[in-house]
Amino acid sequence: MDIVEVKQGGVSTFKLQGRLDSNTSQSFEKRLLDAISDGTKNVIIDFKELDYISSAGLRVILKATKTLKRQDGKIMLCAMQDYVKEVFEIAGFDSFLPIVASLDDAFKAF
Amino acid sequence: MDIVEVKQGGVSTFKLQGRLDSNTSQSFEKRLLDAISDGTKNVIIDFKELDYISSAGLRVILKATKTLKRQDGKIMLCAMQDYVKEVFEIAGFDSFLPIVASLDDAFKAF
Amino acid sequence: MSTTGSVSFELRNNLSELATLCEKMEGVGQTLSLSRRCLFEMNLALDELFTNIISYGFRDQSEHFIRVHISADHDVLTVVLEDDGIAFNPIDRIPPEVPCTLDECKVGGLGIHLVKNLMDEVSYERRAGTNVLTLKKSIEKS
Amino acid sequence: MSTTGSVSFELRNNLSELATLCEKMEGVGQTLSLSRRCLFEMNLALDELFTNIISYGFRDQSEHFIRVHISADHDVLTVVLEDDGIAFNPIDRIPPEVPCTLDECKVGGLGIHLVKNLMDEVSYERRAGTNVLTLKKSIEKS
Ligand SMILES: Nc1ncnc2c1ncn2[C@@H]1O[C@H](COP(=O)(O)OP(=O)(O)O)[C@@H](O)[C@H]1O
Ligand SMILES: Nc1ncnc2c1ncn2[C@@H]1O[C@H](COP(=O)(O)OP(=O)(O)O)[C@@H](O)[C@H]1O
Repeated sequence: MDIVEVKQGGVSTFKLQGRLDSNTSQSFEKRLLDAISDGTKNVIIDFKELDYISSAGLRVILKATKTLKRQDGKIMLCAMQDYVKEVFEIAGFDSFLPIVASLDDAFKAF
Repeated sequence: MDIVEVKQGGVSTFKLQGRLDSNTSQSFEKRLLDAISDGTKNVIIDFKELDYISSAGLRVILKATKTLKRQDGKIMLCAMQDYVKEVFEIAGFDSFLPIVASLDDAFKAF
Repeated sequence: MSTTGSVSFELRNNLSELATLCEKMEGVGQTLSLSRRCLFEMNLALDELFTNIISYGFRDQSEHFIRVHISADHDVLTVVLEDDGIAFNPIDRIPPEVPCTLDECKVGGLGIHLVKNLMDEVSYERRAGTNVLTLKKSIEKS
Repeated sequence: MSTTGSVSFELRNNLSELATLCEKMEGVGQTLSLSRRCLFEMNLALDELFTNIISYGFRDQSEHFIRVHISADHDVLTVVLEDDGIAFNPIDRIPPEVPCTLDECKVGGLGIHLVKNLMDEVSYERRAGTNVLTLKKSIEKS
């Protein structure tokens, strides 16, 4: 998996590419938690080019969301393929995680 | 299949891309025979990006070679994948068709 | 005119074998003309189960083989997973509460829940020291 | 640890179905981890036979189905092609003279020659109005 990280106007965007599974989730977790401990409060995760996610990926996003909440931060998820979104729905994560259609929509939320 | 035709120093080079099979051999045949009837005497066929050839493809090359010979022209084939070359060998075409390793080598033959 | 077929292979109990599983499933998907969504859902279910077997199934350090058998017939895809790990019936697991709030939501425990929701049918049998898990899913053609 | 499996499907007697054949074979190749060369040779042999059946096999204008059955076992790939065209045994064909000079070389007549050379074994049977051609080839793993 490739992760492209962009900081802009107080928001850190992580563009995910490829597969977020048990082989790749640890490096993503590190990148996310490093950014948060460096002071990032506003996070966007861009799923546009993510082809695959497993529960190992959900776990990382849940952890980051909990950590951000404790620091009064905010997370937005955007541009998911329909079958990736389905995974969030089955997990019930869509009830507390804001999932929007596009990166633009995600930026507007901050 | 894509065919890129380049004329340079009295030599016409046909770079083949993709599959040369019964669905695509007719358009290649037309391109080749058109060039020959326009006066082209020296032809290189560059196989570098050709992934697939069937007997329909061999047939076109044989026809063009016969036509060229009648007009004292010359054909060179170059840069074949090993399994494409094998097809020419099984057909016995390597005994009368010059097959060289690179486009450079083919140019030098004229 | 449907394509019917089956394939069997074994994976070592190593996470690197996820790539092999994925590669073979892509081949199956292409041969059967599965939709991207259907292939994704199959891959996800197998990934979760395979990862669990590797993570929780074995108490020793030796190499084990997980057998995968996939068959397609009458628009139903059937996958049988066999492992010689400790007896474990995933169907018995109580599902996590869904939907939940962020504070209630516990980290983990989602794998089996996903499998049950993505597959049309899941059945389990312990047979001569082997966990035999059978998954069924109707094929949506792309 | 070898992958075993089989797949069956039907193709219509239309040249456009070559793309379907190729797509399915790519899937088979990926699932079985065939080498590029091995996959190419299988594709070529099937292409030649399929094209011949379409070109020469049917005297009417109706739609026909050509049945393809592929199986892999013990490092041998077996393909069975069945068609209800006119009885034709390709094994009986006298092969073209190879190698030849340009002038001796006739345009055409290479398809069956390629098939025989690319496969390890070819056998033919006429069974109840159907041509049944069986090809065998040992699998080189990539
Ligand atoms: N193959 C298995 N063998 C033994 N225990 C298992 C197996 N698979 C799952 N489990 C148990 O079931 C639990 C739930 O699994 P799962 O729903 O995949 O979530 P997670 O792996 O995140 O805990 C695991 O934590 C483990 O205790
Ligand atoms: N399925 C078939 N049914 C009837 N005749 C066939 C069939 N396949 C091949 N033939 C005959 O065998 C000949 C040789 O076939 P082949 O070696 O593929 O070369 P080509 O198709 O270029 O002639 C064909 O020209 C045709 O007369």
